[in-house]
Amino acid sequence: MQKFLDFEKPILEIQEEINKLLLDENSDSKLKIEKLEKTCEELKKNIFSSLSVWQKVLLARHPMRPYSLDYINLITDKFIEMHGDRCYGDDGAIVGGIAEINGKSFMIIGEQKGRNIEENIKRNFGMPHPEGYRKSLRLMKLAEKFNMPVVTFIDTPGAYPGLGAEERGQAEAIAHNLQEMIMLKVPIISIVIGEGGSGGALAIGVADVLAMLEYTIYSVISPEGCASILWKDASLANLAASALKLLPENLLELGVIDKIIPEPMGGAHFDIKAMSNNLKKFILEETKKLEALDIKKLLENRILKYKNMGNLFN
Amino acid sequence: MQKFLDFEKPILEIQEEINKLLLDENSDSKLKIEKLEKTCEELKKNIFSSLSVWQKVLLARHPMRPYSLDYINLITDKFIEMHGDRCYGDDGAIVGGIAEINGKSFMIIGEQKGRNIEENIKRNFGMPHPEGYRKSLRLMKLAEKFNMPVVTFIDTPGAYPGLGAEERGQAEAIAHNLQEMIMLKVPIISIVIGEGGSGGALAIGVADVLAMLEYTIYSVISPEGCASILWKDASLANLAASALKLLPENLLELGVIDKIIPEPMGGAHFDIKAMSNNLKKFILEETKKLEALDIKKLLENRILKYKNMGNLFN
Amino acid sequence: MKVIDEKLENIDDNIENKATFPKDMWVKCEKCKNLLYKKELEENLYVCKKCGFHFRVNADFRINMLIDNGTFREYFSDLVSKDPLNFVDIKPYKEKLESLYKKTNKNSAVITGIGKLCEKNVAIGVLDFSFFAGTMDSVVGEKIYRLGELAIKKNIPLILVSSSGGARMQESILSLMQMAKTSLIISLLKERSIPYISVLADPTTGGVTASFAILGDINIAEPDALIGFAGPRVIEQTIRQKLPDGFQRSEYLLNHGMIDVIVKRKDLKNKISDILDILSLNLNIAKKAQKHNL
Amino acid sequence: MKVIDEKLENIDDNIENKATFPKDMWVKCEKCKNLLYKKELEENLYVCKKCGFHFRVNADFRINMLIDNGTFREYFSDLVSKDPLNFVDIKPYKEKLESLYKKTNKNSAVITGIGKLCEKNVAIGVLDFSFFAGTMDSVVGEKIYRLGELAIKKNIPLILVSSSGGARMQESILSLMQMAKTSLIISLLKERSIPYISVLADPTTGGVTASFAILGDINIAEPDALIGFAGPRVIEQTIRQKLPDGFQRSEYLLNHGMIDVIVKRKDLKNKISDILDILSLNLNIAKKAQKHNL
Ligand SMILES: [Zn+2]
Ligand SMILES: [Zn+2]
Repeated sequence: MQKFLDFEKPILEIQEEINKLLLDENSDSKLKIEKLEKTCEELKKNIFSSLSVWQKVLLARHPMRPYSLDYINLITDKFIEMHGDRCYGDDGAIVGGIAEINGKSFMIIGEQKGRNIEENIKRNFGMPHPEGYRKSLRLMKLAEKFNMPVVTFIDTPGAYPGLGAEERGQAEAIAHNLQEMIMLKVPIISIVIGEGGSGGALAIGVADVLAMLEYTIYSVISPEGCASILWKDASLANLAASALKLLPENLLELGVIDKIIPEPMGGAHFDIKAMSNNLKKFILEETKKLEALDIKKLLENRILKYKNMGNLFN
Repeated sequence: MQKFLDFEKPILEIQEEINKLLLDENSDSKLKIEKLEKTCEELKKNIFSSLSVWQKVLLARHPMRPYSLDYINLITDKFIEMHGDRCYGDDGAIVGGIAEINGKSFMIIGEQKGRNIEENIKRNFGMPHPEGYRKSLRLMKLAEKFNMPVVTFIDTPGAYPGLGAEERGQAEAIAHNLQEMIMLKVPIISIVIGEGGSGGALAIGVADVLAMLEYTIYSVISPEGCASILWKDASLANLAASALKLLPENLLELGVIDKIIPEPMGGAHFDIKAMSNNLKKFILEETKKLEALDIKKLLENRILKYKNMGNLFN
Repeated sequence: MKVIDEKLENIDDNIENKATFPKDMWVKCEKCKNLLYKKELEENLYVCKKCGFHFRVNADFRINMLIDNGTFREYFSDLVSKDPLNFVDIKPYKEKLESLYKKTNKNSAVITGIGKLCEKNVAIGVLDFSFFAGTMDSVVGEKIYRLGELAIKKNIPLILVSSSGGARMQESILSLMQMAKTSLIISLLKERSIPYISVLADPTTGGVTASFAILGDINIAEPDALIGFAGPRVIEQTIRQKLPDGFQRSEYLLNHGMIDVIVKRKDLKNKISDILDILSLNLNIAKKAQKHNL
Repeated sequence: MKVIDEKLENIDDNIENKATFPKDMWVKCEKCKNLLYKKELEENLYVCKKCGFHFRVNADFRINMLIDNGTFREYFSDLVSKDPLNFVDIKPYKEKLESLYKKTNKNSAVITGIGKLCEKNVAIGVLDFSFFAGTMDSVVGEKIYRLGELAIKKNIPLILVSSSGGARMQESILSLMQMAKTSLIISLLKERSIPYISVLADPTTGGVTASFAILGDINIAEPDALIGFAGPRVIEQTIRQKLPDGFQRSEYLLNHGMIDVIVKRKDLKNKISDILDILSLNLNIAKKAQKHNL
């Protein structure tokens, strides 16, 4: 089932018309199609050049947006998913495994949402439990051993706030990951591909290179959570979204991320292949740069980067 | 409540008589006492010099035998118990903490049995769950960081064979400990103080120096378990006990342990203080020897020791 | 200066403003509801003599309680938040901060410095719940980082006492990044085998628990402290059921493997001292041996 | 030579003697009870075409299945147990061994050697459940240790396929010590970043699971294999209740975080090959770079 946002509907209407015409064998439909396609492109441009912060939040959470496994399947030549934290369980909200891309090996780890009820039960709506973070750490240590760069895809509303998660040390699992990632002796590239939800995102997001796709968000709290704390009204989430400065351009300006990866016109979900190509190119290029450094230098840079995070005092 | 074994009863009867006489102010009770004490000593000597294998098994499991915390309290000048595996839970069947003995620091870890129902629920009859082994490993890594020798007291019927234990990876927890202990960069001294029950004992028993108290056992399976497999009859445990060669002298001969620590006449439970003194002396002496080696040599020796375990082929 | 806060039901909010402590001589215990004579309560380190309830106390009080008289020297007290996001709130973030500076006479939610604990030099940082609910912003992160650097430079143990609502929303992503930054400095200490004791007091939640506070070589909790990642209200809303008794309290965390030891406030200083003594015994021996070999 | 064993209800026992496989042309599937044509079953690697049930197969079959034709070279096959404990059984341990030597034409419960897997050199060891229930004695431990040393010497990956009732009772403490010894060699491989793939087949229990078998860089399980520490019967006796369906089976272990991936027998060789390819890609690059720098 396709689900689209309100502001995307005009685009879809034209595209449906085009699709109808494509089935029509009438001779002048070709011309009509060309015209409509041009209109569509302009419409897209118009709509997407003037998106509000809130519309961008909605795009980041778009139900048709590609998820980690979508990218992994398109980017890798081989991928073998690995399971489990060797301690308690296997968390469906985080996937990970070894991969081959263009003759090089990678450890790819991503937060994973579901597309339907069944999937979302398995994936817990992309909200990891401690065992998810512990699995990801296990895989990173394996990557370290086999000299594989780590690539993480961030896409979570946040770490799951539930009884079992607290019981099994959600805070410990996150903190432990931070502590270990900062010292991991292989390059780490993290990319926000949808929602960057607070500590649950950061727990797999300590990286040498941190990037965000164009229509993604990353903040310390969800706009809804922020609004309900500040104004006791979650429906003011759009206001909170602006206050939180959660867009890629904000984070780039604040020195938190290193790069914004452009999305195809209309967003990643309009052209998953093009998006995957961008992503793959980005990963390969950045890996190459990072691997040119020796490990000592790599770690020095990483330490310096996080040491200077938020150094904006009077 | 005092609980004694059948073959100990003659000794106890004399001791009770002595105790009665001690309350008596009659002038010739002193003489009687002296006589009785002499008889008692001889009786002890007789009984304990001709113990059967099975009687020794019973002594190793003696309900009045000192447990880990008993020794820890008597041996250490300071002891701070530490809890938890930082992952799932805190296992009462394994205790551990940092300690000071004679101006030196140690990490002491021990399997812990209980003396009554309440305690035994807490201690699970000394049968650890995976979180116990994971706690012990966490403490060992801490010991490594702070350059503290590790002392472990082995006293378990075995790792707990239950649903939760399997679920949370009993096998993984044990194997992981073996793998890490073998490479731990501080001296490790392990002492069997009661029952050495299979993998559940070994999981905290990979050591530079492995010792057994005089009346303890260590084997791959309990005599009862062995008997019920071999002869479908657990009551033949005494036969199995002999077959399993589970006494300290057997293990010394096989090159598995390095030393037998003598117990006071009548067993450790007859004189806990004397036993603790032996133990303390042993720990301090062995630590001194091990610390004289540099870490590289220490590990080389340890590796060589386990590499040669059971090298008895045709 | 106010030493204790009211116990507040909702630690997700920024509730420091609501804290209006009765200034009279008697204080009602939040747990057993008994009236306590304030002076006696203070002598008892703000622990109820009737039921053992540990009142929240501010950072100055804790420093006095833990550090030998007259030996504390504060560091980095001049660091002040810049409101890097120009955060819009009901009241602008900057104004909120200004009023806090005046009210608390502090520049941030953490006091950091060096002092002696039972005659041992230590670097100590204490989060102050009375300042913006002890939340971690860029300044808190930076001060903890610098304190850790100081501990490394001077080769002395680090003690951090937490009491915090988590990361500070008003600095959004920058607050979040302080989790990585503070975890980094803890990693650097660990690499150098410098002891780090984390004391978790009521309440410690969110990004503070999920970074430096849970990463102690030894994690100590005060009795009955609320410690967790998500706040109880958020969890209740998520799972739509009431939370079990004792959930996210110190004893619960001990049973679930996250805390080494629960220590009553009156024993805290001596316990830390004992721990530091034991942890440093063999390090010192090793150092001496090393020197000897050189 | 017998390739498959009967599925045995009780893996705690030494049940190899009971395994009497029907020599006729038809085999009854233990799971779906369908009759299978033996030749077809063999072609299908002893996996039931009807229900996917994986029959137990012996070590020779597995080597043939995983190692490129004609490339396997066995090592350490001359090592024989000495019965160091003079173990007393209904039948003396020595006699038991003697009869096994004759019956299986093998000297121990493990075959170890070097061969090519999809043209890559590997060190491979396969436990044989048909020899003393694949139990680990001093010889098994020694052979695995030596195989690991060989992998280190030749810098090639190690693959161990387990199917075992655990440590062998008849060598008591010496069998137990093989857990430490085999874990040691795995540690030495890990230190050197030499890949180690563990394949857990039905059944893998006791001291074998609790040492090298669970320590793979990648743990692979065959479908529906029984994998655990304690045997199901022991657990049932301890907890006095029936075990849940699927308990200690591959899928259960995957869900509980112990297994990386479940692989059907027909895919096993290629999957291992893929894993080894990926794991070694960057190691090789790093090695080349290192050589280049020298
Ligand atoms: Zn009270
Ligand atoms: Zn079948």
